[in-house]
Amino acid sequence: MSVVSPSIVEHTDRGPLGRDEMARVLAGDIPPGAYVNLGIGQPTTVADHLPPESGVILHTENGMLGMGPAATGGAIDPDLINAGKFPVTELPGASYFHHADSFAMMRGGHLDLCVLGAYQVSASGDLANWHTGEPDAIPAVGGAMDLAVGAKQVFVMMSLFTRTGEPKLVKECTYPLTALRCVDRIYTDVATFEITGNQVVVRETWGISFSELCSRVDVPLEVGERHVH
Amino acid sequence: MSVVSPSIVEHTDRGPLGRDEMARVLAGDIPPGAYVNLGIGQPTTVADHLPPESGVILHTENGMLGMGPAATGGAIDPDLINAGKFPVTELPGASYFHHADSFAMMRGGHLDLCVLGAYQVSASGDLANWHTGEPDAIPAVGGAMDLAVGAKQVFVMMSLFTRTGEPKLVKECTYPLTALRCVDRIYTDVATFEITGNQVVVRETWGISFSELCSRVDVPLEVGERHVH
Amino acid sequence: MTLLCTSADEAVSGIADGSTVLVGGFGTAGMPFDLIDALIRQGARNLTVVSNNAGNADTGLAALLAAGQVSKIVCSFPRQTDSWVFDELYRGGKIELEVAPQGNLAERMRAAGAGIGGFYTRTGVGTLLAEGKETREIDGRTYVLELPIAADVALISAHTADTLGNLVYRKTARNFAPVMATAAATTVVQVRHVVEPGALDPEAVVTPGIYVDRIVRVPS
Amino acid sequence: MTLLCTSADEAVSGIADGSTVLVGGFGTAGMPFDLIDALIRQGARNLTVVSNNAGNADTGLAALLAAGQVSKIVCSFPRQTDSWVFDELYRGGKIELEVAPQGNLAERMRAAGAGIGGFYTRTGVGTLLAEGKETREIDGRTYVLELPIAADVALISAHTADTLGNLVYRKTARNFAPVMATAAATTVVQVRHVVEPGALDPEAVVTPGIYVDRIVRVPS
Repeated sequence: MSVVSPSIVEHTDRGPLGRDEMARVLAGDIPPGAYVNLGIGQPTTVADHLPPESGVILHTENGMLGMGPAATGGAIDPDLINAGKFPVTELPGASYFHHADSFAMMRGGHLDLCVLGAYQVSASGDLANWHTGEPDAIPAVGGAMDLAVGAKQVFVMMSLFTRTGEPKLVKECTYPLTALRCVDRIYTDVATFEITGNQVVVRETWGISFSELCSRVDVPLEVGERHVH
Repeated sequence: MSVVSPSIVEHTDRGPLGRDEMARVLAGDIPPGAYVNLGIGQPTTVADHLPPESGVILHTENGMLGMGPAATGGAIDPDLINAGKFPVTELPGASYFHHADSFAMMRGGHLDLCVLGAYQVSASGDLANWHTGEPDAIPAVGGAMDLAVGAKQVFVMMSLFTRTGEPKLVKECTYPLTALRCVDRIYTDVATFEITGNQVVVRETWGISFSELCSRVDVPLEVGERHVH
Repeated sequence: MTLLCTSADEAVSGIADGSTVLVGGFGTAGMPFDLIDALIRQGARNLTVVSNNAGNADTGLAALLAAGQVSKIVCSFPRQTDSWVFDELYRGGKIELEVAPQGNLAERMRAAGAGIGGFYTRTGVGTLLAEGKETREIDGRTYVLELPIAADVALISAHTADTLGNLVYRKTARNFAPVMATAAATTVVQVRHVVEPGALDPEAVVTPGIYVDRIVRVPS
Repeated sequence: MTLLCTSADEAVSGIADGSTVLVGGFGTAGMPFDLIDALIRQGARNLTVVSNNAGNADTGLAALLAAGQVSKIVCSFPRQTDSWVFDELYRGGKIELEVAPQGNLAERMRAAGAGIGGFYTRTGVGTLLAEGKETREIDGRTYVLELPIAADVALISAHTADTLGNLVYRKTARNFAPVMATAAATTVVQVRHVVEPGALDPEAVVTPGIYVDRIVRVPS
């Protein structure tokens, strides 16, 4: 016999997650030994929370597997940078390859996971993270579209609300899309979400209750179920 | 002022070329420093007539540039073979690459020249060299179709007549085709031909005169012109 | 995660009947003999094998064919002086044959590994091997559409692996192996040497470990 | 035949107005600064440049843009904190921009080098960057048709060349260079070291000399 119980965890005794805490929460969900690409900007900080014993191997699209931590001081080498163009280091077991091979790896579905920032994610997992759509914006896509369609799982990391309080989890993206139905999970400062089929399931909240969250996001939210034996 | 004179050379004071002589004639037409693929079988023997100072670099489609002469005795290494699966050697400056890279090199138009055998070549340069078309034949194409469309120039090396005296230079191939309009030159035991546009130009003959050649081949043959200053 | 197996039998375990299996090697150079022998012992049947040739003499791929485990072979060059096992099966109607130009074989596997849904090539235009395939003019030239070859399993050999699955090869034994490693759901590699991470030059790794699922060291 | 040049000026000689020029580098890693400076002195105009970025700060590709020699740039990521030269030209309507996903940029150049007339990719499906492009269902998934990017010239940098043009790179400075070398009619390389044939490990050569037309050694 099994009992079905809600699987949500609500942390209402504290405030929202800080950026570093978000990175730690996400890092904790990365399976040991996974091949992972961390997008430029905030996702890069996830690396700081992956202990060496996790065996997670980082890919950088500019041609490397086995990327190590940021390089500092005398270890800085202009020939060894990450996708954000910051100096990094090389771990034992690293390999280098050219850009077509690097993106073949990505587009061919070999990366277990990528972590990307976002302007918006839709309830069906559409991602908008490359272009504000403003008329005078200079568009720049980099590898975002390739990562979004190529990685086996796409985790998004973002604040849930804009500075003016608009939710970034939306029914339909209003920003130009990066890829359709590609996002699997969303890690935000106030909640983590799982997109399964057409459901958006809330897994955990911080500084906000599930019911308050529902009232602030214009997308139907569900609570997952857990079978307890 | 320039005088136009026929550019054909007729060697009627001797018999047809032997196989080794054919290979030497062809080798003499390979430009210094060219990147060349020699097909399996008879074309392989061309290598014996390329002196090191020619700087010709041999490609073998199973993943190598800078292939050296056949390996013998203790130099035989089962990991180092040519496309015909015979042991070969490695020259200084060689490189190894995998099959997709090897065929990208070929198909992308980077080889200056390939030399292939043939069952038939048509007057417009169609090549038939992979399949007899007989109902019980086991078809086997290897890299012939890739080489024929990919190399900048395709030289064919064959006897001009079958054992029963049928010409292999034909109006239209009756054997299944390898590629359309791909052959640039044909080196045979009795004559060398150049296919330019829709003309078949005879450059040199051995043991046969131009006029006798014309009578034995059911394709209009031309004599090239040379401008003498 | 790359698993270091203790035997070739462990390395090929779980290959299901009806699988598509990529088998490395050009002739016998780079052929994963130990993995094939293990696959014969393992006994999976009704396999589709993709390999450049259709077996030489009586060992390796030829032995797998002789064991009756292969219902279809996709290759570029089945007919060889020592392909008697294949020849007899083929003439007896006991094996299906798909002949593909060698470059298409390689590029179609690369496409599968690189997320390419199809590509246009000039190879084969106007020939029997393009019959029934879509053609298209691009910039005044005719091309044929070729589709990816993806597989359940790749059986390949390499010279040295580190324990993360990074591979280097030796001379022309490299041939199809790096491409096959990218095109299969599970890539199984027999190697002569296994070393610790850091022992291979990162600039010279040919197959990054991300493509490798199982490794077994075999005596050379 | 690879020509060993005595100066960067000799190496870039003959580049015509209106040429399509591939420029290696990801940001400044692997950027062929000396060749770009020589191209500025050489003065070819109305160039179409294909490069991952649109120049950083005031040197390298940014200096070429500032010199007014580039009428169009094809890249994946023009907007950077230090792309002020490009930004001003773009906002002033003085340069045309084609943004392509980074993977398409790489794969389209590979296609040009590999004789592929076009390929189907899932990247960009349903986005602005696929607008007006042909799409197609293959095995139940939607793909976009992308066409090759071939060029007149590639300007790249490498770590070491032998005199036959074989190249090895260093760490992530490799990036686009090996692909660009295959896609251009003339490939020009600046290197830190030149060695004799046989000095490079044949297993570790990344760009075989067949793709290299001109080499110039520059002080590192």
